[in-house]
Parts: sequence; C-alpha cells; structure tokens
Amino acid sequence: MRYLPLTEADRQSMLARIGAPSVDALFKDVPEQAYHDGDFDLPDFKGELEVERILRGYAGENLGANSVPCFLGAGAYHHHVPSSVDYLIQRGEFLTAYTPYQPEIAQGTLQYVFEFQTQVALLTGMDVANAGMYDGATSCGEAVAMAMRITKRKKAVLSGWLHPHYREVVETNAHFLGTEIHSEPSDPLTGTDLFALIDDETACVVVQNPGIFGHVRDYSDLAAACHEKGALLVMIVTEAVSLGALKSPGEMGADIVAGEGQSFGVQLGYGGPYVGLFATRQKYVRNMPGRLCGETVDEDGRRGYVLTLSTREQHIRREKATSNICTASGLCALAFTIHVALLGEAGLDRLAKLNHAAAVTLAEKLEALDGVELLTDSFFNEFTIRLSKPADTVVEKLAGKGILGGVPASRMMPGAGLDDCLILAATETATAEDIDRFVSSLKEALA
Amino acid sequence: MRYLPLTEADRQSMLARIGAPSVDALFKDVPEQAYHDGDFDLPDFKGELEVERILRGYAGENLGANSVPCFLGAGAYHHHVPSSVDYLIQRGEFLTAYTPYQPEIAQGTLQYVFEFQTQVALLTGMDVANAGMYDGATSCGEAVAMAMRITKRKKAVLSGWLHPHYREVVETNAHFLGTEIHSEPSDPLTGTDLFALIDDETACVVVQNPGIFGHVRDYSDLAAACHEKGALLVMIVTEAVSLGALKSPGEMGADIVAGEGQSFGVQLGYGGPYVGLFATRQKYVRNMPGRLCGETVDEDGRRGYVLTLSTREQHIRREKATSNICTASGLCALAFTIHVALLGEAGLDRLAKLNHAAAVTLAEKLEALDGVELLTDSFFNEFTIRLSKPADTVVEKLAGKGILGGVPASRMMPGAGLDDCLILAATETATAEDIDRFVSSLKEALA
Amino acid sequence: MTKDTYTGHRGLMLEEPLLFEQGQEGRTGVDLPEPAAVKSRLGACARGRSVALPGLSEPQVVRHFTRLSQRNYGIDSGFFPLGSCTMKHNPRINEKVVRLAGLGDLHPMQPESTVQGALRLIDDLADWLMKLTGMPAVAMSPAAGAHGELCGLMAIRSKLDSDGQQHRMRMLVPESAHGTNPASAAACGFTVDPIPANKRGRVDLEAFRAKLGDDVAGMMLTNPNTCGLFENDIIELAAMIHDAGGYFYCDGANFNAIVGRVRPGDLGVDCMHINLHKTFSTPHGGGGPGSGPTVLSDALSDFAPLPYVVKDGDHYRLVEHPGDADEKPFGRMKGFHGQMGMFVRAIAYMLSHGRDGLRQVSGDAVLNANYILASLKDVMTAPFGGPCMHEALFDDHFLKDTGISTLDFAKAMIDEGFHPMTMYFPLVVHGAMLMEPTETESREALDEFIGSMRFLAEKAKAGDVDRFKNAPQLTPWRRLDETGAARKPVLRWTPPGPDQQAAE
Amino acid sequence: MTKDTYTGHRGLMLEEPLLFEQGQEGRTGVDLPEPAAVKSRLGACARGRSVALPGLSEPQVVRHFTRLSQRNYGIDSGFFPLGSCTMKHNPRINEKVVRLAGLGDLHPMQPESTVQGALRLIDDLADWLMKLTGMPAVAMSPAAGAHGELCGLMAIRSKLDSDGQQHRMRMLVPESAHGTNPASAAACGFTVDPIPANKRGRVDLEAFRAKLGDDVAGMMLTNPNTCGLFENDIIELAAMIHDAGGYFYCDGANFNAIVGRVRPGDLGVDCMHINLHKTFSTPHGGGGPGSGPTVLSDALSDFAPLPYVVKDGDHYRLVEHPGDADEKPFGRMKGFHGQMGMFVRAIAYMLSHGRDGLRQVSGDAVLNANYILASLKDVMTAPFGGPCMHEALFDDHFLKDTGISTLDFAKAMIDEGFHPMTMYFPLVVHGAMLMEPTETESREALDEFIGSMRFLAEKAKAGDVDRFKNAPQLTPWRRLDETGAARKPVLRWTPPGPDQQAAE
Ligand SMILES: Cc1ncc(COP(=O)(O)O)c(C=O)c1O
Ligand SMILES: Cc1ncc(COP(=O)(O)O)c(C=O)c1O
Repeated sequence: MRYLPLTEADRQSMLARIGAPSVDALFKDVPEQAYHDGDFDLPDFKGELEVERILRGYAGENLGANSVPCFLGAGAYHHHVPSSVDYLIQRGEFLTAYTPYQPEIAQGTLQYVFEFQTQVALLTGMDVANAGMYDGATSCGEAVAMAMRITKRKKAVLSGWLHPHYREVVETNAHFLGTEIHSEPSDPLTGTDLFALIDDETACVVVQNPGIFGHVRDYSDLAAACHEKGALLVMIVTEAVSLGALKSPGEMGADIVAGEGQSFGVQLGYGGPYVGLFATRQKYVRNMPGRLCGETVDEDGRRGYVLTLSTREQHIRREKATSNICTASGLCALAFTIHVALLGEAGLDRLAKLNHAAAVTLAEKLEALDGVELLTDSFFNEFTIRLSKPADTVVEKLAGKGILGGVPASRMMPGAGLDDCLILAATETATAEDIDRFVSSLKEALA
Repeated sequence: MRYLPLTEADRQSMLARIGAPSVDALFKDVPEQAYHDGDFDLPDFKGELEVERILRGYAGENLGANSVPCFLGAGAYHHHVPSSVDYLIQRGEFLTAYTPYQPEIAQGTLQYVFEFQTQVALLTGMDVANAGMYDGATSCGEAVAMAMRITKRKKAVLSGWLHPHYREVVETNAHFLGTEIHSEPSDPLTGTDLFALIDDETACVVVQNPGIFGHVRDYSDLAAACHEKGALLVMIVTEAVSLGALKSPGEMGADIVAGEGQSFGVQLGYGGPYVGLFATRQKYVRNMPGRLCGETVDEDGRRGYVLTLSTREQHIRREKATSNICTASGLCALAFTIHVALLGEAGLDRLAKLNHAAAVTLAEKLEALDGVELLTDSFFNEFTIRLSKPADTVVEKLAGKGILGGVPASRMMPGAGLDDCLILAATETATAEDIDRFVSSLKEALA
Repeated sequence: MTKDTYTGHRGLMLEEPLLFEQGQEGRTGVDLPEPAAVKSRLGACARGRSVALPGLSEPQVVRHFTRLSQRNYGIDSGFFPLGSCTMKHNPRINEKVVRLAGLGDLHPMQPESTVQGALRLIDDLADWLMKLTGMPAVAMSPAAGAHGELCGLMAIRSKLDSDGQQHRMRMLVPESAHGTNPASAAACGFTVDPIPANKRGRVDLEAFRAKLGDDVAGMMLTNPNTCGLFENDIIELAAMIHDAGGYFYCDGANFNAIVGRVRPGDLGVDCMHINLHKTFSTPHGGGGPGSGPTVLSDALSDFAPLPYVVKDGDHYRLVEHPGDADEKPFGRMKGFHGQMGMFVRAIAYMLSHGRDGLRQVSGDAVLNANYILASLKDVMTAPFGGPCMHEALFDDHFLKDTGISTLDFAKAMIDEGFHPMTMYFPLVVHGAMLMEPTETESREALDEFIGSMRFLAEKAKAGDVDRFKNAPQLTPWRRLDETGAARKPVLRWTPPGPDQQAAE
Repeated sequence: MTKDTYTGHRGLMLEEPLLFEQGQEGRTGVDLPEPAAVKSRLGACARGRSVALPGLSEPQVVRHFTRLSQRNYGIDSGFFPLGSCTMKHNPRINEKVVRLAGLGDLHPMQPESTVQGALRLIDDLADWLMKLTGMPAVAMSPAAGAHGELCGLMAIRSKLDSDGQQHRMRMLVPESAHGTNPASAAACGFTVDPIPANKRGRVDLEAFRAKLGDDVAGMMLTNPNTCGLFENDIIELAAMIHDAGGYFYCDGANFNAIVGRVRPGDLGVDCMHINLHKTFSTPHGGGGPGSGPTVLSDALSDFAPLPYVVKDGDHYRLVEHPGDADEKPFGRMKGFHGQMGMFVRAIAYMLSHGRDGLRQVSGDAVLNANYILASLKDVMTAPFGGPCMHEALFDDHFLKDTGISTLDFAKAMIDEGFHPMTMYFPLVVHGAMLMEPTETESREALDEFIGSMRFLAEKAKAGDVDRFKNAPQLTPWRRLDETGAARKPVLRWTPPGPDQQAAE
C-alpha cells in the first residue's frame, strides 16, 4: 500500500525488538470477542487512477456552479478565487502543519493568523478578531454565548432577517443550555421593530447585514438602544465582500461581529469547510472564544508571534472554557488572508462595486418582467423577488435548463408563507450573458 | 496590472533619482522612427477570471485523452501521473528557479538532477546519463552528432523502425552539416538488414526499441557488428516504460541511448514540453552534450552537487561546444525523477506488466476481427495492424464516436504505402471497457 | 564568522514583514473589469471610510506567503509524532479530487436534482463509517472533533429528555480526557464529574462504580485512551453505565489505533465522533478545518442533528427541517450540510486503502508506537507497561535532578529536526510526553528518531543542560516570550502613531 | 551554542540522503492492479535483471522532494536579478490553465478534428508574436532560445542556398554574444567570425564594416545587447549586412526590454527567437523547459521548419510534410509540434497584460534597471554610461586592490538573501556583474537590494575580506569544490561495493 512504508521485513525485525510474536499480539488488551477479523463488507485497496475515476463519477452527477450561470447566495457566494491562493494554501508547510503549538517552527502559520486577525478587524471596523471559527453559523452561536457571558443575562433577540441556519444553531444551543431566544418571524418586506424587544434581561440583539433577504440597513440606532439597556449588539455578516461597500459594523456600534469568511478565497465546495469570522471590542477580548495569536519577541529580541490568552480555552480551562472549539479552520483562514492581501483596498473596492453593479443590473432587468416583484429596497449583491409561481418549481425548471437560479425562500423557511419568494445573488462571476440567459429563461418559466 | 508592483508615485520618485524626465526618455537610444506608440492591434489587459474563461474556450474545442478511450502512442504515451508528482513540481522553489548556477542555493535542483542521471543510467543499463535534452527527437539528433564526433566519421545508418520525427531531425541536422544519412525505408513487416549497411565510414547505426511499429528486438548482434567496424550503436527508446520489461540497451551493447522521458511524470500536453533522455558509456562522457551534475564536497567537507564538465558546453566552449543547448527541460526531468522514485523496482515492474497485458489483450481481441491483421510479431505496449480500409478515415470515424483510436501510419510516413496501417498503444489507463468499446467500434467502422 | 547582514536575511532564511508594512495606495494583486455604471441601491449604508487594507501586487503576495511557509514545519517536512493528533501523510490525490469541477464548485443550496452525486458521496462515506464502527447511524454535519462531542452529548441529552430523564445532569469524564470533553459537556449543559485513572493508566473501576447514581447522564471515555492504552474493561464499563441509566460517549480521536480491527459498536458505545482529520487523513492545515462525523447507536439514532441525507430508491434527498423527518432530530448545529471538502478527501483515502489497507493502518500504527516504546523505555521512563496502542507515553521521571523539563527536552528535539511530541498531556502523568508516530512513518525514520532521543536522553543525564535550556538554537526563531504576550496582548497590527511615523 | 545534532538536521534545515540510499525491496509509492494473465509477446527480449530502482513509499517520496525544494532559491523566494535570464514573476493562473482537461491531456497525434482548439491557440499566439515583433511569419516549434537560433540560422542557410549563395559560410558574431550564438552557428555549419565591441559597449561599426565580404552569410546580434544597451546603430548595421548579401539574426533573449515599444521588424531583423520563458514568463523550472518561437521576415518566411499551423477558413490544420507545404520548409527540428505547454502559459500571460500591460512591462523593466544603475554607480563601477535598458552592467573595477573578486562578491550577496546577478558575462568587461531586476520587482525590493549592495561595496572597500572570501556562510552549504568535481567526475550514484557494504 503506497502510503504504508513498513515492509514485511521491517515488521518482523520490529516485532523482534518489541518481543511480540505478531502484530495481533500487540492488541492483547482488546477483549477477544471484540477483536474483528477485518472481513468488513467493504472493497479492497485501490490505486490512484481508480480512485480518481470513482471520484469523477460522483462529480459527474452534479451540476457545478463554474460551468453554468449561478445566482445562488443565502450564505455562500460564488466568487472567483485567484489561482495563487489555491497554490499557496497547498504548500505542504501550510497544509500539513498542526495548530502552531511550537512557535519556533510555526512562525509561518502564526504570522498569517496575526494578519488574518488584523484584516478581519479592519474589515469589520472592530478592535480585535480571533483566528477563526468553524463557519458563520457556529460563529453566530458563539457570539450569543459570549454576549450572555459578558452580560450575565440569558435572553437573546434574533432579527427575522437572520439567516435561518444561524438562527437554528443559536436555538439548538439555547435548547440545551436553557437560555431564552426570541426569534422574530422571517419576512422579506417588513423588518420587525427590534427596539421594542430589548429589555433588562436581554443579553444581545442579533441582526444580519445584509439580511437573509438582502436588505442593507444602518443599525447605529439599534446599537445605541441596546447599549442603553446594557445589552450588546451582535452583527452578522454572511457576505464578507459587502464589507467593501457598506458602513462597517464597528462604525454602527456593534459589540460583536460574527460572520462567514467563505467569500474570500474559499471554494463553494457544497457548503464547507468555510471559516467563521469573529471580532469584538478590545474590552471583551478575554471573553472571546477560539484561538488568538499575539505579537511577542524571542530570546534574541526578535519580533515573533505566539498563541496567547489560552487560559480562555478548553485545553487549559476545560469545562470553564469560553468554548469547546479546538481544531477550527486554519487553512480557510489562510485562503481568506491571501485573497484579501491580493485585493488590498483598491481591489476590494472594485470587487464590491462589481458585485453591486451586477446585482443592480439583474434587479433592473427582473423588475421589468411580468410576474416578478422586487421585495428588497436597498441591497448589496443579493435581493429577494416575489414570483407569480412557486419559487421551488421555477428553480427546478431553470436547473433543467442548466441555470442555477436562486434559492427559494421556502427551502430555508418552510411554512413562513414565502413559497413565491426567490433569493438571488449576483457576483463578479456573472457575465452579461449569464444575466440575460437567466432573465429570459425566468420569463419563459413564468409564462 | 496585478503583476506590476510599481505605482505611479514610485515611477516618479525613481525617475527623479535617475534624473530622467520620463520612462520614454530612458529609451532614447532607440532610433526615433522605430519607437512604437504601442497602438498594436491587440486587446487590452484582462483579469484572471476572463483569462481563464478564454483558455477554457480553447480547451472546450478539443477532445481530451483523459475523457475518452485513448490508444495513441507513436512517441507519446497516455500514462497516469500520480498527483504527488504534479504537486511537487509546482513548488515555487523548483518551478521558479533557474539552472543551478549558484550551487549553494540550488542543492535541491542539483540533487534531483543527480538522481535523474542515476535513474536514467539504471533504466538504460548505461554508465552515465546527462541532465536531459529537449525531447527524444532532438536527443536522437545529438546522439548521432556525438557518434560522429567520437568516431570522426560522417555517415549514420538509420533503421526503418526509427520514429519518423526522429529520423527527420537527424536528416535536418545532416543537411546543414553536410553529413550523410542512410535511412532505411519504413516497413512494419520486414526489419531491414542493417548489418549489410555498416562499413568503415559508418559513425553509428541508430535503432529504436520498441520500434515505431511496436517491434521489440534484441540488438546485441547488431552492436557487435557495429563495434567490429568501429561504429557505435545508438539505441532510441520512445516509450521509457518499456525499460521495465525489456532487456536494457546497455545489456545489448548500445553505446549511446537517446530517448523520450515523457512516459514518466509528464503530461501529454499536445506534444511538449517533454524531456530527452541521453545516456552513454563512461569513456564517452567528455563528448556528451548537455548539462552534467556531479558529486563533490563543500568547504566543510559536506557532500553536495555541482554542474560539472562544463568545458564541453556553449557558455565556455562557444562554437566548439558539444551542443548549443542551454535551457533544457529541468522541470520535466524532475517530474520523471519523482514518478520513477514513486514506482521503484516493484512499481516499475508492475506498471510494465500492466502495459504489456493491456496491449496483449487488445491485440488478441483485434486479431479475432475480420478485416484486421496484426503486423507486429513481438511487442511491448504498442503494435501495428493492417485494416481493410484506410486507417485515417477509420480514425476519424472513431473520433466521431469519442474514441482516440490510434495513429495512422500514413500520417507520419506518407507515401510509404502504409495507408491501411494503424499504430495502436495500450497502457495502464485503458480499462477493459475502453478496450471493448474500441474493438466493437472498430468492427462497426470496418463493416 | 560573519553573522550580520544588511538585510537581516540569512541565505535561504528570509525576513518578511507584515502585509500591512508593505502596502502602497492604489496597488493591487487582482485585476477586475470596470463596473457597469448603475444607480446605487446601497441606501444610507454606503461605506464612507477606507478599510485601510494594504495594496500589494501578486508577485509580492506570492513571495510573502512563500516565505511564511518556509518557517513552518509540517508532516511533509519531517517526523511529527504529536500524540493524540495523528499526523499522518496527507495524500495529494485527495487535494486534487476535492477541487474537481462538479465537487469543488457546488453551491450548498443548489436544487437536489443537481447534486445527486454529492449526496451519494455523503451517503457512501456514511456507509463506510457505519461499517467500520459497527454502528447503525451517523451524523455527518459536525465540523470537528469537539463539535462531534457536542453532537453526541446533545443526542444523549435529547434521548434522556425524551425518556423523562431530565434530572440526569452529571457526566463522568476521566481526568485524562482531552480538554474538549469537559468543555463540550459544559456547552451542552451537563456538569462534569471527573474520574481518576488507576495505576495501569485506565479508568479506575471502583472509583467509577462509586460515581454512578440516578443523576448520571453518561460517561465520556476515550478509547484507546489518551495514555495510548486500550481500556480493557471497556465492555464492563459500558454495561455499568447502561445499567445505571446513562449513555456511553466515546471520544474517537484515537480511532486510528483500532480501525479495521475493533468496532466501537461491539464495545457498547452509544456515540462516538470520528476526526476525519486524524484517522482519515484530511490535512490539519495549521489548525483546521476538520470534520467530526458522529456515529450513533440504536438508542440514539433517532436523535441526530439536521440536516441529513436519505436515500429513496435511486434518489438522494436532504432532510433539512424537523417537519420532513421521521425521526426526532434535535436541530441544526452548523450552516449547510457538513464539511463536504473533508468528506471528499476522506472517501478518497478510504477507497485508496480499502478494507485490507485500513486494517494494516491500525496494525502498523500500533507496531510503530510499540517499537518506539520498546526502543526508548530503558533511557526514558514509561509510566505504564506495554504494549501500548498507537502512541507511546513517557513521563519526565528520567529527567529528575537534571534541571531539564519536558518543555526543554521538546525544544531540543526541534534542533534535532523533529516536531516535538505532545507535552504535558494527558494530565495524569507528570511532564507527559506523548509520541504518536502513525503508520505512515518508515522504520528508517523511526530508527533515526530513536537514535536521536537516546542521544538526547544521554546528554540530559550527562548534564549538558545548555543544549536543552537554550534550545532551540538552530531555528530562525529562538524561544518566544509567551508570558509577555499574554500580559499585554497585541492581537493585531495597528498603524504607527503620528510620532512613530514622523520618526521614520 | 550547541552546534552538533545527532541527526545532522538543524531545526528546519533537514538532511536528506539520495533516493538510492533509502530503498527497500518490494516497497513502492504507487498501487497498481494485478495485471491480467496474458501470454507474453516480448519475444526474446524480456528483461532478465533487476533495474535496481530503490523502493520508497509515497510519504517518503513527498518528504524527499519537499526537503530538496527547501534548499533552492527561486523567484518566489526573493530577488533574482540574474542578468540575461529575465527572472520575472511566474503567475499561477498559467500553471492552472496548462493543466485544464482538453489542453493538458491532448495526445500530439490526435486527429485534427479533435484538436481544433489547440491549433487555434497556437495560431493566436503566433498572431500576438507577429504583431509584437512586426514580422510576417513565426516558426513555433523551437524548444528554447538556442533551438530558435538554430532555426533562424537554418532558415538563413536555406534562403542562401536557394539563391545560389552556397559559398556564404561566415557568420559575424559579436564577442559579447551569448555562448549559444556561436554554438548554434557551428551546429548549422557556419564558421564564426567575432566582432569586437566599441567603448560604448556596442558593435564597433568600423570593425564590422571591415568584416563584410562575399562570403558573409549574416550577423547574429543581440538587441538590446548583452551589456543591457540598445544598439543605436542597429538600423544601419542591418542595412550594411543586407547590402553585403547577408541576413540579420537577432537574438531576442532581451525582448523584455522593448516589448510593446519597439518592433524588431522595424529594425531590419530577418529572424529572431523569442524566449517565451523570459519575456512571456513561462517558468524556468530549474533549467527548462523553455520555448523559442522564431519570427521570420518576408525574405525568410518561406524557409520555416515543419510542422506549422495553417488556417483554412474556420478550420485549422497542421502541415507536417514538405509535400503538403506551399512554402519551402527546411525540415523538422523536434518531435511533434512545439512546446505547447509553454504556448498555453504564454498566451495566458499575454492576455493578462494586453497591449497596454506589455508596454508597461518594458517601461517598468527599464525603469527598474536604471534605478539600480543610478543608485549604485557611485559605489560600484559601470563601464558604460546610462541610460541602460532592462539590465544594469557593472565591472569589477571597484573591487580593485581589495583582493575580492566578482565571484566573492556574488557569494556575499547570497548571505544577504539574494540570488546573485549574472557573473563574468558578457565577456567584454572585466569581472562582469549583470543585474536584471525585471518589471515584477517592487521599488521596496529594489531599495532593499540597493541598500545591501552599497553596504557590501563599503565593506569590500573597508577591507572586510572575510565576509566575501568565506561567503556564503549562512547557507546550508558553503562553497562547493567545482574543480574536484570536474577532475574526477562522479555523475551518478553507484551501489556501495562489497567492502563498503560489509563495513556498514
Ligand atoms: C483525544 C481528543 N479528543 C478530542 C479532540 C478534539 O478534536 P478536534 O480538534 O477535532 O475538535 C482531540 C484533538 O486534538 C483529541 O486529541
Ligand atoms: C542572450 C541570450 N541568448 C540566448 C540564450 C539561450 O536561450 P535558451 O537558454 O532558451 O536556449 C540566452 C539564455 O540565457 C541568453 O541570455
């Protein structure tokens, strides 16, 4: 077997040194009745060529977003990843390293984590960010938990424009911890009046910008209202590219920002792995979940980086840790860091403008169609339309024509009365022809 | 432009230091009438996404050998390249290095070249090999030139089973150097009697094993006959995998071995870049073309490697050099080295057996068809058949059905009366289904 | 010997400032077309201020990260016996297939009809995992081991609640457990009750029995445990916890030791996470991503998280909402459907090994660890006898009176060209050194390591304290000041203040 | 300071023996299925003996080559001002597209109908090259620069022969020419007649005129020349050689200096190779592969090598045989149809830059070189005044009486973290140092380099001889014994003899 270097001669000489008659003898602590003969109903080993063929078989049964017009968003976005990103993250020194426990031989990882933290802080307008969480949804769950730790309160208010997956993760956690979650209903037309829901028990209000239906809003007033009641404002960002176009969460007064970093550098990959972003104010640093990398010096006084403040973490604090997270999403954070480094201010600005322009162009063309109503008044690269037919059947029809035509709201929010609502995103990858093909196909599908 | 780091501010400050008013002013030595305004009839710069789309456009107009049954050989072979090969050759320290002129910071390149030389020597059964040439055909040209240098004779005899491209390269060189080439006619049935052609003027006889029609032969007697007349035997290998199955050129008594290394580690890539193999006897080392890497020690006595015997080369010897080659095919040699390292003795043996088995299986099924005659008596993974119809039209028909069904002999040897001959190779990539699909489609095409 | 250079570079070891120290306005590493002129729909929300990202060109960025990578040590560099982390070879074919068109470029919310291959892959991987563990169900969405722990505990909690056992709040966790175990228990609302180890490095049966009671929800046991030992009483322990009305969570981080030989389902396990990034070789990536599918027993199989894949005849579907489920899912833990990229790599790894290869994996992993144990136990101290499973545990007894600590010893290993073993974990032995070679190391590599460890042990005993206290000395960075870093944390770059700028 | 380690490794700098020292019988890094049992058709030719390749597993091989790579310096590592070699950034998008299905997996002998995209790409690339050079034809098959030289010379020879000028055998080649120029001339049967440079580093016009005569076949001029200077009399020189009945071969290795600004066709050039691996950024790969398309003037365009692509309406075809050609091709130079993999990369590079970007390339390349020249000419010695083109040439005059040679200086640059410039070439100045920064270096990188060079020049003048004579000191290897290597060449590994084996 190509990955297993021991030869039979090795095994014999090693057993001789150990003083064991056989490899099986090394398993003598296993109760006899549980020692399996290895005769599983599974295939035998295969060469690389065969394995690749099998995997191509799976791939061939799918319709990849790179090969067709794609207008899906709802928490994952179809952006172009520069090829240097993908080359660099595959370098073995990055790919096959562990969490940087030995800083003297992990300065590569540590420096990029420090850079990642800085980028996330700059993008969100916050003071500090951590080294990343599993994904946006779990990051949201951690944000609510942190708000409850800080405020020592047990209630959270969730906007109806929060991504349903995020809401559900928060609710799952709350169910087991016995905390209280007030989730506003999802409605693409009316944002609910969250102000009225903040009281002295409220640990935090969670809003998403842009919201699940695409709306962009300035939540500065809401932040002030939260602070007045001693509550925190948690702001969620599922489309990180929007941070290049919108007033930052920090400027709006958010206390914790949690979000999804996939848009920078990470392939769609059917939903994961992605990387959760997590940023907050300086004063809350010691309440943060996840790893943190800090600057220091070595014995020769040379600048370097280490994991720090680990007394917050499970391996030191055990059941009192701020989170149970251990392995997070290092390589995706690296991809994010490289992509953002490539963009820089000018590239980010241009990228955001391109996304917005694509979405506005799409919206304008759709508004002109019979049977289509635009529900999102102001938006970045994503918006919701109401159709004259059920959205899920329309989407299936479009798929049949080789178009990935949006996410039916009902898929994430069944029973919310949104069966005719379709959530659409347009990014820099959508060409004018893609848009035209989609619009004309949609017109046909609605006819 | 993403690859150009200078900003306008940089340019201004740099011009100030230089004391030039503008970049254009730096070109003052260019005659005015030849300084172009840059208004070429060519497109403007493009982002990566757009460039990739354009390249995918080209790719989409071709039928890739990985996606269909492929039975083409004739000097390039469809083998599986392990993915670790492709990862490793893309590491920037290999990919973006130059020829190892500074050995202290090029030991990576130098050590693999030393390993490559050793592998080629082992595979061919020769004493020494060089660091590689452009490809098999040019390597063949260099072998003939070297034989002429050594023997101080000006005539070469080429077997009719030599790959026509190789023959043509030798003939082109000879035309300009005024040397004499005797090329035997190409005939898949009768190997010609080369013995009769060797005389006291003969610098070398060039044979190919397996030959262009697939024949394998033991050329030991021919070697003896050459040596008797003071001529050298040059042996060509276009399918390096065959070296895992056949008696080596060294064992047969060859003096120079030239060949194509593509089969190990190098993608088909429509014919290049590949890597020429070149090996010889110890006594001829100082007559070799191309770079050579040798073992040495550094000032601390540590083993290391350097380019050596460079007094043979153009940068020292100029018009008296053994060859004009400079840039050769380093990265392809690396791919070869890695693939051969992965195979090892056991892997090579298995790979060669698989190739032979696939070809024998194919031959057996074809022999059973009406309208097909097998012309090659003994072969490795390639053989020639005679069809009841012109081979080129059959191949076109098969292509229409998505099968790459061999190389018509007439494409390489027009006018040789071989219009009905088809050269077929089968490798480890041919599945049983591929073979069956080909055989039944061929049957149809011949019906 | 000249030591100083003008640049600070040292031959091939090249300095590299932060990205933020290299920016220039207007410079970028991507080219994007001019956006179409449209009427902005950003409303009142348009950004007014600069984000202040530095501008670098592509060549600069490539060089930056190339240089950073050169300061790292990975499995590709050398021997990486980090106990409990299973740092095995990461095959490149896995990196290739995860990027295939039709896998790498699937949007998670595509209609089911366009992702049948993806769903089939998830289902096939689930089948492998169920067969290898002998368990009837598996939750695929957990993002890593700790997340899988949470998943299993939530399933236990849900089952208890559904049986009216709301009062069972106490979770028994050995002292040797990984930190994520108690942390996950707490994240699920349990209280943690530690159980001690016995002299043989296993759960103390009597102490365990004494902890049982009506409020016990279950136990979290790692097997093989974090001392690298198989819990020989495991079947008995499982029976005891079941008799007491609790459930058995097994931490499967060490599954590599037994894959293809022991099925946790045969040991009485109720749920167990599997770190695909350990046993099934998906790369650790300098801290993730991972993936932690969690197998569930019959008792718990109804209580899985959403979403999951169901096969209806030839068609695969995703159950995403409680209303669509026949079972009693406890809800969603994560966005979308799990770490698909890790699933693709893991199934490629499994297919490559097959049934027979996986059995060889555990055999060779255990053989390699025992070889290390047998070769070092005379010069280092092994607190528990052999045979061990896939990792060899030593304590710092052999360093007694040398003034050298486990940390010092580890740093000297760095000079020797190795990544150190896991240190100070598990907590049940003093100055622990936990060495996990994995099956992808050759005997030659082990012999070199063993020789080096014997050399170091000798030097330590011979009083060559300097070699350890000052280690590492041969790395681009010497020991870093962790205390200083924590005292006054600098967690990001900030632009130099006006004073500093003026000084430049 | 502890210097010795048991393993010989030093932190991140890891020792790595030869592959052949790591083999074990039966071990392999590939898994292949059992071959079907067939009756052998190898005849009398079956292999009897072992090849004796070492057996390594995949993890060992990956580690081996990873470690080797870590001893190399590439453009991705840092500044690489190797004059005449144009070590510019190699974009990764080019590496991606060359591997696309439908490009990477095309067999060269596929029927034309299945490779229309490939042929179109070759034709489009040819179009770019012709437009950028202002030439009417281009031969695509040469494999590198030297091969392109040979191609151009063969075209000249063929044209001369076809015009009854068989007696023209003398080729004029400046002394400053690259070694491949005279070597290629000889490989084409010409005799080489050197022409000297004048004090301004250009061809000496009078000396040149004196060499003309009835037996002159042509001249080989590099422009910009190897001193990094534009041959200002080039149009005159071209006219002179034409008047004398000869042809003008231009070595286009330095095309990067003028791309988008000067068309060789406007200078009277008859043929010129273009190193795609220089100007158009296909990676040098540690010594190739390259690609050397050769543009041809009207006079020579009929005399191209085979094969070539012809466009018939919408269909592309390959002309592979003289019988199919309307022109008078001189024959084949290479297997198949050229370095397709380099064509793909080059066209991706060209499309990325576009017309405007390419013009910026030459502008920035020349600006960078002049910046170096202007910043160093007071401490180093520049034999010819400025402005230079894309490279700055210094000689060793400034090292006079220091006892330090150009070689020593270069080795000290290695300690400083740079790849040295080209040394001792061109031959027309003493102890030449030829620095080509390329356009893909930032001003910041140049400033660091300039600072370092000034520092070294100062140290040299201050008599810090040690820093140079003992350099490099900070690299994993010190200076290597090249004389010893050449005296008794060891060009391959050989198995240890019976004595050595016994001793092990
Ligand atoms: C024994 C044990 N349990 C749990 C974990 C946590 O797994 P993860 O890092 O995937 O969250 C680890 C990881 O190191 C471990 O070693
Ligand atoms: C001026 C000059 N001419 C010709 C060549 C030869 O080109 P190649 O190495 O591609 O054969 C070079 C390469 O270094 C060169 O610098």
